[in-house]
Amino acid sequence: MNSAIRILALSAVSSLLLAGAALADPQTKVALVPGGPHPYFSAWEQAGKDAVKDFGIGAADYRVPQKWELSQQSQLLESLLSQGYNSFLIFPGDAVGTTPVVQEIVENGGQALALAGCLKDPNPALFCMGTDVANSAYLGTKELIKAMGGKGSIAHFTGFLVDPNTQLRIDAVQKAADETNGAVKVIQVIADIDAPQPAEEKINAYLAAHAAEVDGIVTTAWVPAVTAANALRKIGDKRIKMVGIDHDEVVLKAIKDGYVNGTMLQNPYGQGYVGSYVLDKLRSGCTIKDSAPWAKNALTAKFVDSGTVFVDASQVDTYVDAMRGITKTLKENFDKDFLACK
Amino acid sequence: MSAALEVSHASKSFPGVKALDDVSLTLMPGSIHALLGENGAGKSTLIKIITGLHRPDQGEVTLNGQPVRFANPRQAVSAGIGAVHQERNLVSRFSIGENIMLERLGAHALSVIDYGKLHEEAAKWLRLLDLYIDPRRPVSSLSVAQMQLVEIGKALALQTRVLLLDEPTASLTPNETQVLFGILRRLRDDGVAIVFVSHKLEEVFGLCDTVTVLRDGRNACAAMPLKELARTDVVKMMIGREERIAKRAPRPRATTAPYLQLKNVGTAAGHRDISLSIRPGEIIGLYGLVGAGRSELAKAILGQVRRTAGEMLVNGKPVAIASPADALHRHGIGYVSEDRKQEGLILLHTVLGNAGITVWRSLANALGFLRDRSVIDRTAPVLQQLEVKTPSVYQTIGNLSGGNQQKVSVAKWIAAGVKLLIIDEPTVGIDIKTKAYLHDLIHELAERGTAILLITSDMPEMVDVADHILVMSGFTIKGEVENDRNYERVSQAIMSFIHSSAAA
Amino acid sequence: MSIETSTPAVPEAAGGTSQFQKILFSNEFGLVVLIALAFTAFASALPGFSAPFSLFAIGRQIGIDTMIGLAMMAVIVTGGLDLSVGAIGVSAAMVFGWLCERLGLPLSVSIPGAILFGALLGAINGYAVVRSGVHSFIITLASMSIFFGVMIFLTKAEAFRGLPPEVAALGRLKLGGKVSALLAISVAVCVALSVFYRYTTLGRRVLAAGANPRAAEVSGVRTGWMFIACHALTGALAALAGLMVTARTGAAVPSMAGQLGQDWLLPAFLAPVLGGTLLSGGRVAVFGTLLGAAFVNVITAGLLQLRIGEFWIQACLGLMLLAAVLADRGRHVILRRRGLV
Amino acid sequence: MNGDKLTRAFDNDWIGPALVSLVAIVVISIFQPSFLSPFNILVLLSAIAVNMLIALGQLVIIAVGQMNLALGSIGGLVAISFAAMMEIWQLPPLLAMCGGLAIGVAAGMASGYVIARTGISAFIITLAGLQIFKGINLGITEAQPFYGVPQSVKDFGNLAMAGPIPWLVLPMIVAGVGMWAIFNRLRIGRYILAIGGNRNAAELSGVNLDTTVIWAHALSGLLAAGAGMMLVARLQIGHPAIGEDWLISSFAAPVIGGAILSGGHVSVGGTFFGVVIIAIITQALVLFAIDPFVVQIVLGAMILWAVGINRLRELRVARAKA
Repeated sequence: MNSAIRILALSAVSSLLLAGAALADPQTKVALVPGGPHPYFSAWEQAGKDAVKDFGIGAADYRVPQKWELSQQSQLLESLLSQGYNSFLIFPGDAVGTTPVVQEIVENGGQALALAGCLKDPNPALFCMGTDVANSAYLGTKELIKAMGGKGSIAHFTGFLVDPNTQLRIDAVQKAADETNGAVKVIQVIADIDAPQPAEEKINAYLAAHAAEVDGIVTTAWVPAVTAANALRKIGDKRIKMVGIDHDEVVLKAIKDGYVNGTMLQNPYGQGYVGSYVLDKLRSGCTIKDSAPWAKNALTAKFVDSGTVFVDASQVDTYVDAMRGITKTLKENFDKDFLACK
Repeated sequence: MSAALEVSHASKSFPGVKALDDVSLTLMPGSIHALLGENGAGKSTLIKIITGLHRPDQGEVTLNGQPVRFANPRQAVSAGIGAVHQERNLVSRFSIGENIMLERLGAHALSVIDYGKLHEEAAKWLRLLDLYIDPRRPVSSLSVAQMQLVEIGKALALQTRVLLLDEPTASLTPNETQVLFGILRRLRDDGVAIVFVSHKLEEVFGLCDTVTVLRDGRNACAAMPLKELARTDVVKMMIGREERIAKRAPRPRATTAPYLQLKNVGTAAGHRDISLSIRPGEIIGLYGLVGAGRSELAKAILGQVRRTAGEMLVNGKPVAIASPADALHRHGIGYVSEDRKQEGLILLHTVLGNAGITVWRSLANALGFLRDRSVIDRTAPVLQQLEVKTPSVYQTIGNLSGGNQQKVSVAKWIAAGVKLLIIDEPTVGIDIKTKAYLHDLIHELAERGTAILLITSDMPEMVDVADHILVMSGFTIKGEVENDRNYERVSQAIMSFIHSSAAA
Repeated sequence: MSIETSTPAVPEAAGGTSQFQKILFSNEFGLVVLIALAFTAFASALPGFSAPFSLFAIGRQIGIDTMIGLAMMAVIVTGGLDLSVGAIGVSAAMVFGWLCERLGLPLSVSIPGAILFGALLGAINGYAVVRSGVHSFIITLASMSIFFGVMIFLTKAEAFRGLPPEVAALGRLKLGGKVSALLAISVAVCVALSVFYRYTTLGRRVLAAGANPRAAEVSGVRTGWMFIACHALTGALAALAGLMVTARTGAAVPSMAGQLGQDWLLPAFLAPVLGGTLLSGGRVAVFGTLLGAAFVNVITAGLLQLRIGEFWIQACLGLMLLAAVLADRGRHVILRRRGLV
Repeated sequence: MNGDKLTRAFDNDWIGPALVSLVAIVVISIFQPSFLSPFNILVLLSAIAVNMLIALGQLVIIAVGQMNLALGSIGGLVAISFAAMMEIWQLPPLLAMCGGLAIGVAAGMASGYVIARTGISAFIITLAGLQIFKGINLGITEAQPFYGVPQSVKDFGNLAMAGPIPWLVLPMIVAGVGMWAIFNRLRIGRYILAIGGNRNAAELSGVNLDTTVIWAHALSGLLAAGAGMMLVARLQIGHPAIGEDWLISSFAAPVIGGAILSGGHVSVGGTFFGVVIIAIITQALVLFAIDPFVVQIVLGAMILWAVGINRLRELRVARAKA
């Protein structure tokens, strides 16, 4: 019986030595990893496929953690690193909590950049590319105030408190309201509702009680935007103005039907497409220019704005062209200002 | 006509003990048959065979002449054998009617229940038992006596021809008992065969036609008509005559100060005015039948039953013992439990784990660390002295024979060096050789100065071992008997105390 | 044996064959074989599986799952259970964050502080179970939502992100180039626990109280206090697990154990039951829990890397728990047939 | 029939929770008049309707003296299957609903069968069931929701039948009356309660323990499936996370409604008002902008309070009889 155990142990050790060299794979293999399952990131999957087709990258796979939970994302990233992926586009599950696993990726010969959400400095990611959420929320609130005629009270529905962008958005909306020095007040912020069931319960409960006191709604997260659009359709009097976010067809249809004034589009497709392109370039000889014109935001000093645009009833049918336009300019900026290639 | 129920030459044994050895019982329809026997006489095993919980290893059970073999109690019930046990078999939140008719609520799972018809039918059975209560009332609102009658009603509703009652009068008032007896007599006249299990001899003589007595797993007598027997004959059969008259000389009453004294103690369990004292080196016997309150008294001494009156002194100083741990570690009082499997031992653990449980705390070093070595050094000599036969100290105790298990459950207290050891029914289900051995051991312990309180209902054991005997019945002490080892005299004296109290 | 008397001494060690046989059929050996088989299978199928980083990551997850398993094992010993293990772990981690960040206390104070806090919550569970006589399922179901709710209410669901750098460093620390420090901590705690259950009086009394509370009580063991001690130990180990997860992510995040801490329920039962801890109480398998956690994580890592298994992992773990429980029932039936239980 | 039948039908367990919910409604509407606005009543009743089925799903298992941890994951599995059948296989809603109920019953029967045959505690088996059904859910959806919910289903989930009364109230009434009938009028319900009340007595009276336990778990699966599909209608999306937060409230409502956790005594009326109380408290916390997680604390505290009261009541009954 003892001999059997010895054989088993030997085979385990031998396979260990053999496999050591697998990691140094010449081809670029990109992994696009969101914080958890969410409609916003579904555009990344297509972006990865297009990037592989257009730029001949080894692979650009969209892999989703099972739950919106930090250790699930870390465990997936560790597994992807072991599977041979060497380039990562990561939406950080937590502005600080994701740093250690990015550190490990870099230490093991991989490269990573934060996408659609930033890591708090100092962090080992190359840089952060995403919507300038603060600016987008600020512009959106400005549009809402315009639609409200410059006065009244606003309710702000936003995403998970765990999501690094949420706090930025809350501050931006407050800033836009304060600039009306009192004419417009933010009377209610409901956060942590970026999932159908909590959104449904909280938004409906709030509107059921406070619809009379609210003149405008600004939503800075995908699911609350959808739920609020449905709620306004149910109330039906179009008195309450609303600026949504992202391009869910429920929101777009509500804009067409006049229940919602407009939506702040982000550019998830562009983020995934250009992000894969940049990482592939960096692995084939290019480097990031020292003189790169980094923007700054509350979390990091190396930030690239992937663009945002307000779409109202007039442009609602042509928003896809607007997004494609932003993506093209984004890629050109990278070639021109950010990348130095031999 | 053939017997309603007959158990012929049944034998049944469990790991380590032979519970029934060639036992027979015949029950004629339209008769009340008493089943008597002391603890460990095999009575409960026979009841379990009749009600289908166990199957005999040898011998067979016949119902109205045909042999039957019940896989589970349910089959016995549907074959017409009803039973009213100590623990109530009623669903307390259901109504009386529903309990009685639980068998026939509906043809299939989704059938709608017609409560009107159900309660009418149930009322018919209640009227049969002179129980004029609304069948809609929930059983939880009934008294114990009424619940018992509902259970009998339930049995009748199932066309039961054989009805077994296990200690039915244990918690009934005298007139409730008479009401029950009146009903049983009427059922008997309707041809129902009744098995009446009780310890109260005067009830047996007042009610039953025939009697079967069991002792040590064998028939002391089988289905003898009661008319031909006097009460003392039955008692003699129950407690039997041990050929081996005690060889130990009676011991003079020790004169040292008593280790434990109880002064007119009353407890929440119902004890009234209990007074006794136990001196180091003395064996005080506490004799009584089941339900006399002896184990409850032991639990009161250990602090598991609340003491409501009187005083308890250890070494002359009044004490309030809160728990067995308190009793052991502060006062050196140990208790060998009557229920070896549930309270005596931890079957899952090793011999060492069981033998050492009482000494762990005292053997541990300052940090609470403890090596097997020090436990073995303390317990091995005791195990060896008691000749515990086990492959090793690490053997799981569940694998040992009943006798060896009991030795270990005594060994743990000896290893702890207790000053007072309460022993409750030490030799129930133990082979004769080990039984004698345990008796010698108890004497040896007393010689070495340990105070012993021996609780038993085995008369020969009491006469053979105890120095001074207190007779207990109905949670009070009825009298004291000096033990001069004269079996005839001492057993008669004890019996007279027991019966005097019952008649009063 | 010092006393030379006629009767044969009671032998101490069991005979030669049965000792080895005992090991062979023991649960732990079965797990070692399973782990070896699974590892070689995945290593050959997946090139990256046995790479140093992959082993390090798996090792670290084993360390965390083992600690969660040990926490549940400490209360399974009493025949009860503790649904609030996750809630206690998260609450202790948040207290740790509060002590470090808000009060600026050194790690040498905040770490034991968090562990003591966990033990306190556990003791509260134990006291409620013992005093009320209600089954530990209901008490810990209620305490799960109370502990988690109070924690989230006090912290406003805000994570503590400004922890001292040593915390995240510990999470990434590799001892001897390969073994994760968290795994090393768990192994050390396993050693300590097996010493506790085997070589201390408290440990033995806990086992006795768990195996047969009535018999233990009559033999002078204060079973009430033993159960409270077990629940407190569960709380302390849960707190330690919470700190390990915090070390791994470098931040004390309220959602680390999922909603109400329910994500910890599966690993908490899977490791000890696979390892051989009897659900009915009275028997622990400390290293069995470690091996159980190892087996679970080798399978999980393998399936995760196999791409096809990604989303089917949870179903697979559920089936494993069911299989482990059926095996536990089988073991129980054998024990009863031999009259042991 | 005479008065007795009346009192037995309306056992007194529901009076307490009914009064508490009445007082709560009055107090809240004083501070927040819009609490009684039609739209708010619609939202409140929708929440109560769904949670009632969840509570009944747990109630039928408490009645048999067990517990069902897999209630939520069965509900979730049925929810995504229901949406998938409509989106992928283009099944008409009614057919998909029957499919969903069948899946729920099958899942319930599976765990009931394993519990009954192996005799292992329901806690562990349903904990394993929780993981398995959730795993299958994730395996099918890969954590992506199904969006293809037809408009008719969406309308059923959100529109009002009459005034502030949502359509969702219909399945609640059917389930409530159905379970009341089962517990008080059908043999299977009485057998379930008999096993919970006195397992030994039930066995001796010819109650087939295994089939009855399987029946109880099948009913629990059916109710969980109903609740899952109602949520798909209300949220207008087949979301894999449906059911994840059912555990606590599925115990709190029955216990507040006077159910005895050791089994044998349940009250459908009491459970209904338990659900009402929880829904009112959840909404009140949002209205007064109190941290939503306070609900968890309140639910936990209410479970302990209700269990404590039931325990005192049991001790008093026991002491009265001793």
